[in-house]
Amino acid sequence: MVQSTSAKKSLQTTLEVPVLRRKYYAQTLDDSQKGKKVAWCSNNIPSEILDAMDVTGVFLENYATVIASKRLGSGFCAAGEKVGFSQDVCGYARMLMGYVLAKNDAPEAPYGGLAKPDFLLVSANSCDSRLGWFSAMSSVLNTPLYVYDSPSQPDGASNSLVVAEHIETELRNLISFLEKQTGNKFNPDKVRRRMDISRQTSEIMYEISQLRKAVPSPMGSADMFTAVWPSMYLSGTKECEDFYKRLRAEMEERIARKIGIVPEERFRIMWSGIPFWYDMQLINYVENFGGVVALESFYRVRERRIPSQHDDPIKDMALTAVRQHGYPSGISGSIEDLLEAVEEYKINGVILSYNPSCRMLLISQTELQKALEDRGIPTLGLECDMADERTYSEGQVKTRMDAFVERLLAKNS
Amino acid sequence: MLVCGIDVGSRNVSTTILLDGAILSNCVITSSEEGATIARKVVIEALAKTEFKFTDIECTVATGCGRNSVPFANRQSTEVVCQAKGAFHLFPDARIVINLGAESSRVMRLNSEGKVVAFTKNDKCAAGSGLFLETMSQLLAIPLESMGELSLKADGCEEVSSICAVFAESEVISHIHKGVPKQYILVGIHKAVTTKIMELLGLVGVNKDIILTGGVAKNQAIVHELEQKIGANVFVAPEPQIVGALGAALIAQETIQDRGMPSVKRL
Amino acid sequence: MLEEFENYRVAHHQEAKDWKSKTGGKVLGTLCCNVPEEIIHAAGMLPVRLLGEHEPTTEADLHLPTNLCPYCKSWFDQVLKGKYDYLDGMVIPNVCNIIKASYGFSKYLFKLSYVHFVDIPQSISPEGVEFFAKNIMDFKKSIEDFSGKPISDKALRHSIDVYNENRTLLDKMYTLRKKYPSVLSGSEAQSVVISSMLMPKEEHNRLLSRLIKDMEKSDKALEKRVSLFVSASILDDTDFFKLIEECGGNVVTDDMPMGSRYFYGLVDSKDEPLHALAERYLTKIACPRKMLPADRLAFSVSRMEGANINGTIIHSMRACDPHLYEYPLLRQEMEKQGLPVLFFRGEETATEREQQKSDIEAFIEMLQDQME
Amino acid sequence: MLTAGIDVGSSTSKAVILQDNKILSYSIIPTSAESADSAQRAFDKALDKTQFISPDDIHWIIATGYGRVVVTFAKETVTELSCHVKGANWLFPSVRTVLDMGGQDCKAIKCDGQGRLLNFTMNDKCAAGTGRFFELIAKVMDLPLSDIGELSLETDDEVRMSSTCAVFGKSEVASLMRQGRNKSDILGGVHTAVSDRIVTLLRRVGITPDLAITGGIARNIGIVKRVEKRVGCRALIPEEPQIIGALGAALFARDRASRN
Repeated sequence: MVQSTSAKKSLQTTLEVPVLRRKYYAQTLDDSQKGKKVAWCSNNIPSEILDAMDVTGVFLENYATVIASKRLGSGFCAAGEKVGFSQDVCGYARMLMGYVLAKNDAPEAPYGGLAKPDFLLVSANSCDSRLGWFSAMSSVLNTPLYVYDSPSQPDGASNSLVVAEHIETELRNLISFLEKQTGNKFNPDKVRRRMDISRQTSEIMYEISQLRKAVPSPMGSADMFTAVWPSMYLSGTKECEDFYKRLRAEMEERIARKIGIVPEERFRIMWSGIPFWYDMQLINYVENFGGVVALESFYRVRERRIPSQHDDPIKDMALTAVRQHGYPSGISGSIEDLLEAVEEYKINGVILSYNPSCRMLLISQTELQKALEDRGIPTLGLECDMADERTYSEGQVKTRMDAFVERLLAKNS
Repeated sequence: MLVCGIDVGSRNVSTTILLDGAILSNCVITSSEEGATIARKVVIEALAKTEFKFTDIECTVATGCGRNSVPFANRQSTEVVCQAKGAFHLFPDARIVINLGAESSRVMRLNSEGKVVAFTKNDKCAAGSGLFLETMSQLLAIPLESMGELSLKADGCEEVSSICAVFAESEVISHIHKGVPKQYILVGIHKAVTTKIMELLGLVGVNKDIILTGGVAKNQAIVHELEQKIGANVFVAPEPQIVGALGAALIAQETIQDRGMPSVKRL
Repeated sequence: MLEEFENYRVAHHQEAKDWKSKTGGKVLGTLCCNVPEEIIHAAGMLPVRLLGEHEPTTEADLHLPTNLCPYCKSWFDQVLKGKYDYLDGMVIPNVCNIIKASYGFSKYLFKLSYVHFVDIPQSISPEGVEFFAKNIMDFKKSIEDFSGKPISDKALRHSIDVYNENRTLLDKMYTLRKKYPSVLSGSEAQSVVISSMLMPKEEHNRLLSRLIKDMEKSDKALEKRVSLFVSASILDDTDFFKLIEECGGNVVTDDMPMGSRYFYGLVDSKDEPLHALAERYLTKIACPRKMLPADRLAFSVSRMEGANINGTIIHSMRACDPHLYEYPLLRQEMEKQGLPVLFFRGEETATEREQQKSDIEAFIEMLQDQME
Repeated sequence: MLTAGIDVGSSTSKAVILQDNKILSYSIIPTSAESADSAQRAFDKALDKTQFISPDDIHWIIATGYGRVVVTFAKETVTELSCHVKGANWLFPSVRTVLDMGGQDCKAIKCDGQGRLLNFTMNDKCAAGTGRFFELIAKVMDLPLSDIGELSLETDDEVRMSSTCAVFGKSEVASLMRQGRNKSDILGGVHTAVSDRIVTLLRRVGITPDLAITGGIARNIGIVKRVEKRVGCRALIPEEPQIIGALGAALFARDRASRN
């Protein structure tokens, strides 16, 4: 019944990801069976710490994209809406609330469903919705919740030392929470080992980011939206590091042999915001016209990770967190960042997703679009939810894409 | 004792006349005329079939969105209370009343005395209302009355997923382009509407003993889909469009019984 | 008596301008009830809460997308149209995604000489209080730099006392009206609370003491109206409460940022001031962005104590994340308490009231029917 | 050289036959559920009007509009956004901004001196402020679509519309009618609400004079006047505003044909 919605990939290495992902979810179910403690987590919960505490982390935002990409989003969203979660709230949250609350009226869950959680961990640093979502979930499931407060502050509004100190405290509290929940003792060496690998991996990620500047594009967003997965959920493992080594090698080879995504690259697009997971082939659509979505606003690694400075890995982790949270820094920072990327990656036009259920990203889009247009960079705004395919009208979206391409080609001709 | 209930809806105006507690006459008129004119007209038409005249009516209660435009009404009552009262009168076991009108859908939960304890209404978007079905009927060139029946005969379904009623049109048009049989699309439309209704039910709490009222209740496919989704029987009021007017008439009767005299103002 | 509050609320732009020309002081715009206003007060400036105006937005639409909190869009629009030109600066707390982002927008788009961001931790804990106290210290420094004068410990303690007095008085007013709803209607009480967010505090305290004396003397007739509890995200004028009153109901107590959340809980005047402020502003304000649902629900229930409530109206602004996540849980809890619930997702337009009216009428009729 | 443009919109299908730089004939017919068929009929009708041209005489055909992909007899497709500016700019060479309102969408488009697409914005995911909206309103008020614009100007006491949804807007109008509100006052409110949305779209894309209004909406004087007033400039209105998309398509066809 469900037709394939995933994007056509160009790189061989990327094709490994679905296998890794499937394996990972099977592993979480297996861990749970064997009595390992399972934590349902939001993004930004450091998996290095989970691993060191022998806790299996299940990342709900990722599972939401899995559901969405199988076009099951609307079924689970409807189950969430039925108890009163408004269509205004985050599509991911509505889906997962639907997953938790659905009885027999929701679709079958992908990968055989999720391992049952022993507790929930949330970091709402850049997105308040996560806190609302996880605390509602904790009430519904009657499961303990730890809120890891890791502030991210806009445009130099913060005293970064104070923030780093606070994050450090919060990380230590997270560890004590996990010690209490699992009965396991924290092992700093284990964290350090994983952080070292994470650091090396992020070096490779940075290089990959740089390689993507090449013309023709050695890897577009159709690949990157998938290829980024190990770095988010297998961070700090050898498996993850090796994956990116292979990816880098493949990209280098493509660059050397001048193999692009399309035979003759005519224009390069950047995707701003979250893609529409239920129709990733939209990313490939411009390829019909000799275009490539060469970059996305999300997964560009802007700088190398700061080197290890302390004997105490938690201190390092806190410092890294402060650095990472610096992006994007308020509207003017976001504009600068975007313009810089357009320049560096030789982008001809930008597609901005107006995701009605993600206010955190939505709020800047109009101003970003305006800033780009003011500088003569063609843009296209598409208003669709990232997960709920009911907001998607294929005919409408394709007409706008066609017109956007016509505009780009008219400009270049 | 002769009393009258009038339901001035966005599309139809209906009336029920009770004689000593029993239904004497009903009438439904579709019109966009001003409430005052049409209300009198509908009562006179209902009385035409009987031996009574307009001035014999002892108390009139008006409900519906145009309830304040009935000059001869002795009092007004909201649709929520009237629908529930009417449905409870027809089905004394009723616990959930689903009222599917032209522009809004409501779900009421009743206690064992027939009093409303919770209700909810559809949001500001038209998907899931009678208007949506009507728009689709025009688009597919299938009469509103036969949509349900045709849909039930279909052996397949084409989803209509758009949330906005107007954009659902373009989705339906593109289904037609692709050569999808119309009855498959009809199934999708009915599924979309019932999904919306289920959301309302979710908020109020699904029970057994569910009564369906309002014009849309005549659509058998909606009834069937709802029964499938709820997993229980759904009872349709015999004349679903007059349930609100019946409730209003019952209130008119209570008003006289309680106070001996019709009171002019509510509250 | 009440007109003085109401007139000030309605003419708040003009009143703020008058205050400026009279005192030569600075006016700072604030958002939400999480800004420790005592710091602003101690520096001799006037904090005023930014309000929506229920008019169609035009300028804001050029900078912001459609599906955003209408309240934020409305004040944003007013600033762009110059209606807030008298502001010398703004203090923006981290209370939701949109208000947080508005800090960047304020610096980028508005011609203000001063914009400060106050970060607020997302978990209520002793560590959170410590962190918040440091943020408040930064805030104090920043205000001192802006005004060019240090804020003395004495001045800050005095401001805390003035604010505590206001909180005590408002709380007293709420207790009185909860017990005897006929002495002060919901919309009147709301007018008093909102004017407190706009008026110089000393002036408000003076008027409010008089009002309470009047209330204590007035005829405590039995209330015949349906008594309601309102839980809301943003209701920045009194129209919604007035609408409820038109339909035969009365709001006797509430949980909302422009209601009881503004004044609930005192600052401990014996404690070190910055720590005391952090303690009160973090732990006492029952905001769903930082307080977990169970505690929020307990707070709501405690607000209803002593009032004879018949039902609850929950009003969340469209696209208001913190409140929309909580709504299903709150609804459940209220129904568990035996209180029927009516829910609205507000748009902040003048015309939506018409649609809301029919629902409120039905709700009140339903409650009356149950009471019979 | 003979070329043709076919514009299959959600409510009407249009065809334009162009001889070099001259419009030979055109047609406008309602789009039926079978839009491939509508395209063919529109084309046939335009051909019939010329009385002497057969389909084989046409060098190049380009289809545009919502149903452009179903026009099997067209050589290629171009979006309606490009076609509208192309057509409008050909009619009025001074045009740099085009407002087009079709059945299901409303667009503000910018072009350069050659009529090339420079930028565009379209309505959000909501049908308020589309042609369909006006059809619904006219129907519920029992008025001809062509009259409502004029009537909307005859008010000094506009109602304020509260609904942002086209379908609900319709029922709001119905209830206003039932309350006995004056038709002009209601229409005034409806037109003001829609004009507000249109002006926001125009301002988002940026208004560079001259402004042309195309599509069925251009015939609605109530909208035209209000938009002109709000943006502070006069709007150019084609004699036959509905065929501008098809005209643009025919012009593109001419360009392509001469290039090949």
